[in-house]
Amino acid sequence: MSRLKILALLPLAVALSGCNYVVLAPAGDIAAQQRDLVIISTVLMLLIVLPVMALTVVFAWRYRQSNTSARYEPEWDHSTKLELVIWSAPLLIIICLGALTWMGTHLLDPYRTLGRIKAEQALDHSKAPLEVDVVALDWKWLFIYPDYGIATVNDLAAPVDRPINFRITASSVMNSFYIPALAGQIYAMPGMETKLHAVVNHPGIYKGFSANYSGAGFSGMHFNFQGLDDKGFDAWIAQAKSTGGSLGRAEYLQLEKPSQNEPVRRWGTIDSDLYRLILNMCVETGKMCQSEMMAIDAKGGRGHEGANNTLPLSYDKYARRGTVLGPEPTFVAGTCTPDAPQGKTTASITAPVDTAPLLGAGLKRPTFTPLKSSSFFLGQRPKSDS
Amino acid sequence: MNTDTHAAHAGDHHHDDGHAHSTFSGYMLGFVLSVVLTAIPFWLVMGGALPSKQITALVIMAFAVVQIVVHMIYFLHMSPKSENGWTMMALIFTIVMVVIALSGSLWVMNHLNSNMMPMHEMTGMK
Amino acid sequence: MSPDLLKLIFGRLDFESLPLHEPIVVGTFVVVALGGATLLAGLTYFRLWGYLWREWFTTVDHKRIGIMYMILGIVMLLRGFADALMMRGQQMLAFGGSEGYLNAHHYDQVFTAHGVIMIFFVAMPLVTGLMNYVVPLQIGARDVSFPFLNNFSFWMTVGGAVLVMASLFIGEFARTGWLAYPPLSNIGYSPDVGVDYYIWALQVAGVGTTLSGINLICTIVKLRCPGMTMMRMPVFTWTSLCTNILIVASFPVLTVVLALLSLDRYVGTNFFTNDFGGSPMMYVNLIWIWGHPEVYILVLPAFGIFSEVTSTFSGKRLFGYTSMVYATVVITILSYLVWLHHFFTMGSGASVNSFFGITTMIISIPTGAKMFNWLFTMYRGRIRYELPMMWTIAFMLTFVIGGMTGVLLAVPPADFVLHNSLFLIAHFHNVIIGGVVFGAFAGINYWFPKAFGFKLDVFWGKMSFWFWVVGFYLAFMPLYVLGLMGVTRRLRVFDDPSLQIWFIIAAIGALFVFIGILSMLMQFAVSLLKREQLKDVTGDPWNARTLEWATSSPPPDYNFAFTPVVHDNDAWWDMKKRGYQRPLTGFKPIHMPSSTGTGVILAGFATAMGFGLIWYIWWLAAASFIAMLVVGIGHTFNYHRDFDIPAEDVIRTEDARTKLLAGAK
Amino acid sequence: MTVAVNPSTTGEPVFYVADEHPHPEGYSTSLGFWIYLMSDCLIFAMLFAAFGVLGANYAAGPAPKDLFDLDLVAVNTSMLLLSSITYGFAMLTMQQNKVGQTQMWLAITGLFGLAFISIELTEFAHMIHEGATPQRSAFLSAFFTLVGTHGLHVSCGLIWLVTLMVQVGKFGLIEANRRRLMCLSMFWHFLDVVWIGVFTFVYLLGVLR
Repeated sequence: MSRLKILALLPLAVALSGCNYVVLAPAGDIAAQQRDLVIISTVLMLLIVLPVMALTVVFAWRYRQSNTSARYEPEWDHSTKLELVIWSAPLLIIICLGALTWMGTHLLDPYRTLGRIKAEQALDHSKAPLEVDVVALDWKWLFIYPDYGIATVNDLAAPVDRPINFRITASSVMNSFYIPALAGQIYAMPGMETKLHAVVNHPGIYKGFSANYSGAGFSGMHFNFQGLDDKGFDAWIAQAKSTGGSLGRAEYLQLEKPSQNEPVRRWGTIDSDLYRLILNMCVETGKMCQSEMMAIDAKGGRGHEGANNTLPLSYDKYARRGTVLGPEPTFVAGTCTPDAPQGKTTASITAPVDTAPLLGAGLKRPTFTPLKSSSFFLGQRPKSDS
Repeated sequence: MNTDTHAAHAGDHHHDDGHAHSTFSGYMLGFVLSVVLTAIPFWLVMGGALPSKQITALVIMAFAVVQIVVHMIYFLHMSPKSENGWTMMALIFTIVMVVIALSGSLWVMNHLNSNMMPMHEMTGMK
Repeated sequence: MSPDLLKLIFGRLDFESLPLHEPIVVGTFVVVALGGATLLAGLTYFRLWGYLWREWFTTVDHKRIGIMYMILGIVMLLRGFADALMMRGQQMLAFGGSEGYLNAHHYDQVFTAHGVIMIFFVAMPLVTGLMNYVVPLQIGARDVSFPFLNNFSFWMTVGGAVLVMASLFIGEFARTGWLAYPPLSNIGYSPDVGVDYYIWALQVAGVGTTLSGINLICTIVKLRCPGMTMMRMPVFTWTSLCTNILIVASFPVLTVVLALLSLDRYVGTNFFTNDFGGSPMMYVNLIWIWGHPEVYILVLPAFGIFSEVTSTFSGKRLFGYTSMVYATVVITILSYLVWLHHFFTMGSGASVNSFFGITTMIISIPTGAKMFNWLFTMYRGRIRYELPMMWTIAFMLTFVIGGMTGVLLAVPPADFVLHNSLFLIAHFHNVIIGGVVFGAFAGINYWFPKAFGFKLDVFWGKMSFWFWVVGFYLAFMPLYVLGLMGVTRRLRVFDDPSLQIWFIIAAIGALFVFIGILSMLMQFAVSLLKREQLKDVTGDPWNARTLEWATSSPPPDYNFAFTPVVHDNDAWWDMKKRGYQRPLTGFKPIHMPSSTGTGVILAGFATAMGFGLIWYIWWLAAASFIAMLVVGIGHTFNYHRDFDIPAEDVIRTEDARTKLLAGAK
Repeated sequence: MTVAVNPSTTGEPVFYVADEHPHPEGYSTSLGFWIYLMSDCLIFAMLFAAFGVLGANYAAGPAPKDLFDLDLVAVNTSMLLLSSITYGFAMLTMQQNKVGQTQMWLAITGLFGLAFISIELTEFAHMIHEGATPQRSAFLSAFFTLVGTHGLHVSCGLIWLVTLMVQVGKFGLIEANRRRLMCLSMFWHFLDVVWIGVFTFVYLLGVLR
């Protein structure tokens, strides 16, 4: 048994001595504080876990049947003192851990703005934080730098020791935005915005990825996060600026179609309203934005006439389609947006839907598939390439 | 958990379906109470008898709770004694679970929504 | 035939739904088909069908149903473990530009199926099977409260398993992860049959689970023998009671959440799609209200088994019975208060997160108390290292690690860096294997002689034990390490070559476990062959303490010729100590429930209905539904569901036992 | 039960029941059925939770105050309440062993139940006709599912009621049938309790919002 334990602890020992254990040796202050909590909690728990394991082994050995010299008391089944210890020892540890948790959770809440740059460096209020808008697409990450007017795919950079404010959303399914070296993860969900405040303290190139399974291309959904000095960051921005290209609504709708293992892409100019539209799920012209919908709902809906302000969804991203027993899919028509006076452009949104069975939402069948599938569905729609 | 109520009866095979006490007057009393307890909330909402919506909401919820208790006693014949208290215990346990799940869900979802839903930036609309 | 007619008859099922283009699946199918054909042919050749139908499929005997649950669990373990091996293989190979041997389409189904099968069709049947077998015996009852319902519940579980297995060869399984979060599981992103298989398999099995939960609660509450007060119930019965309370309190939630998902998928409602005001987060919230109690549904009976085993093999009363019971009750209630810890990272904010984090930690207090109680049961005992006790020691050492990492994950800031990582995977395998699976194996080794009248072979049992335990550590300790390296779960290919060594170690661990499983099958086979040597005629091979050991092994249909009367927690120990004499005369006819095929038929129709709904074969779904209604109502017109075992039969059985016992002395 | 549990009365401890009466048939039924109702209660609780969370998300569509006709709901509520008291009368006559009268009260209960279902279906049809379909918004999805599930339960109750009327007609008020009538009574009154929640939280509070 004891050999078994050594075997169990061996990888742990190796782990603690290694160097690419990014969770235990992060480059950002938030992640470092989270690491500290991991270690303190572990040590706290080891206070009780180690004695338990040791006692298990000792008792198992000492009171084995062949050891007739050990005391045998078959009727001994109660001891108030022992029971007190049994319940209070874990209780004490949990009280400590609970207090730690309460403080840690509030201090390290991803929504909370940073209080410091690192342990020995206070926040410099004169320096504005870096704003980055993050969109999880199928299956790549779009980063928009609103202050610099650039956007990238699968490439993220930030200057060292400058707070970063992430605003995070997704286009289709749930993902989780995670750069282990920088800070803990937070979900990226369509129509919703999560926030993350973090700072990177050491220059370097770190891995970032989605930590929540999101479909077929999930494995390739990673990017490099670069911690750069101020000069390096300016150069990085300039490089993106010089790439040219513009990311507007039309380009975005092309971009959000599913694709795997995307290389880095950059745009020198962006539609400054794009992130808001993505978040509100109304990049497609004529669709009502979520914020507008919620404002209307907060005022008590739109009454009877509201029941019919939907339009058939001839456009959809790439896969959303009608259910077998329900009506054709629709969307809520926007009342009026600057570039889509009601009723005009909405009728003209027609991007055909591929009705072939979708493998990982929009991907072709794997290579050794000789058969081209036809539709399984009832109510088959005309087939065409999207 | 009360473990001893049953203890005394563990060996007792007395058949108790808990429904021996239904009487005409019991049912009628329950019915009349229910009618009253139903009519008042409807009247409050349809007639707008109370000045504020919040007060009305609280009052009709209170009526609902009272009426549920009335139904439990007069129609479902709940009593602490039926099945040696096991039905009552099951009921209390269920209520605890329902309260946890319902209020927990509302609390959690409320926090999630207020943290994450896009702002009502277009409040001038409609 | 016109396409429309074909569609009417077959729904969306067509030739291309058969995965003929997936060589691995075809290979599997051939093996399964050959094996199945051999089995069927064998059954036919030896004319076993009638016997199986009469004595097993239609039985309402809780003991036989319990055994069938165990068989289901072990068969499905093979399937679920095959998935595990495939995953380990893929993750070991897919490095440095290699795609491995599974494409995303296949791999994503494999890990989803692995999770679903292991939880619903391995762990649940094993746990339910043990409870079904043991609880009525432990409380001195003749059967469960609703014997017909018991049979029906079992076959519904089988129906769910059949649907999952069907998805392997007809169509495909979900590619969403085992909890099928929308929007990914919604019709837009999973338009295929996979998620429908998932939904209907779980719904069909879920009905069975809920009903068996109600059944066992009633059994424990109403059918305890005289003298057995609540505080004299064996701990396993206590944990079973709490487990079944949790089942009844949580499975309806799963039913609802899956029903809402299927409404979204079938009729286009908007519960979990944001376009029309729905919220996918609501799904996550609801499914974890079920999901967390589910963990305790699995582990509480295991705790019960360890309690029985520790006190039996230490030759000692269980230390701190009362605190053990209260710990169980506290866990039952607390397990309903912690569900949010599965989605701290969804962003509900610090106050919500810290509340749920702290409630989660509080659960570790009663769990810790239990651990100490087992420890002090061993203290000043005389521990016999038979197989069940070995599993128990392995559990105690393994489970504390899992518990510790669990509490760590309950600290929200720590969870932010470890959530969804391989650390999490390692953690829950650590508690599920180290707790539930080891518990089930301890239980199987412990109660096998009760069920079959002979012990299990020790050599192969030890082989199985060591390969399982060593394999477990080899397979999952690397995952802890990888988690600390920031490697996330469900990845199919990897870039960083330095990680590969850890995956290779994990794969070797999985192979060890595989040998452990094979050894266990070998153990069953060898024990069957050596059953004469391993025979136990006393009915009490372990010198045990609770009532199930008071009757013969295997117990007669009626369990006890006379209902026992209990005076002590360890009833059978007390009886032995005070010179209990087995009654030899005065036998009377015994009233028992009679077998019925209705449960099999109803569950068959339910499965057919599920299949029809999955493939949009509406006539099949409707016909099966109506058939179910008709058979169900028809069944209520049968008022004669019991019979009396004649006194002569009882006398014959008991006399046979008297002779055996005399021979043993 | 002729067993002394306490060993002191006879001196020797008694370890088994020598003269045993089996549990009467259906000994656990009412408890079992009650526990089933509790699990059903959780189903409704979750549907209420879904309604509570999603009930104000109209997706810029109609809101409760546009759709609900409280007069109709009041009538509907009275149908269910009346069916409750008539079922109570059925139980009272059953206790007096009057087969004919029991059947009559059961039939009246069934008619009230049928009226309830019909009114509810009319309401649904009306709403769908107006464009307020379950697909229109999360609020409507939650509404139709919650109220529909209740309606489905009432429909099941009706099928069961008819079955029981046939069985009572055929076999009389035997012990098994009494037990079944009692279970249905619990089911029926339980649905009434759920309806209290529905009309309060969905209809009244909805209109109030």
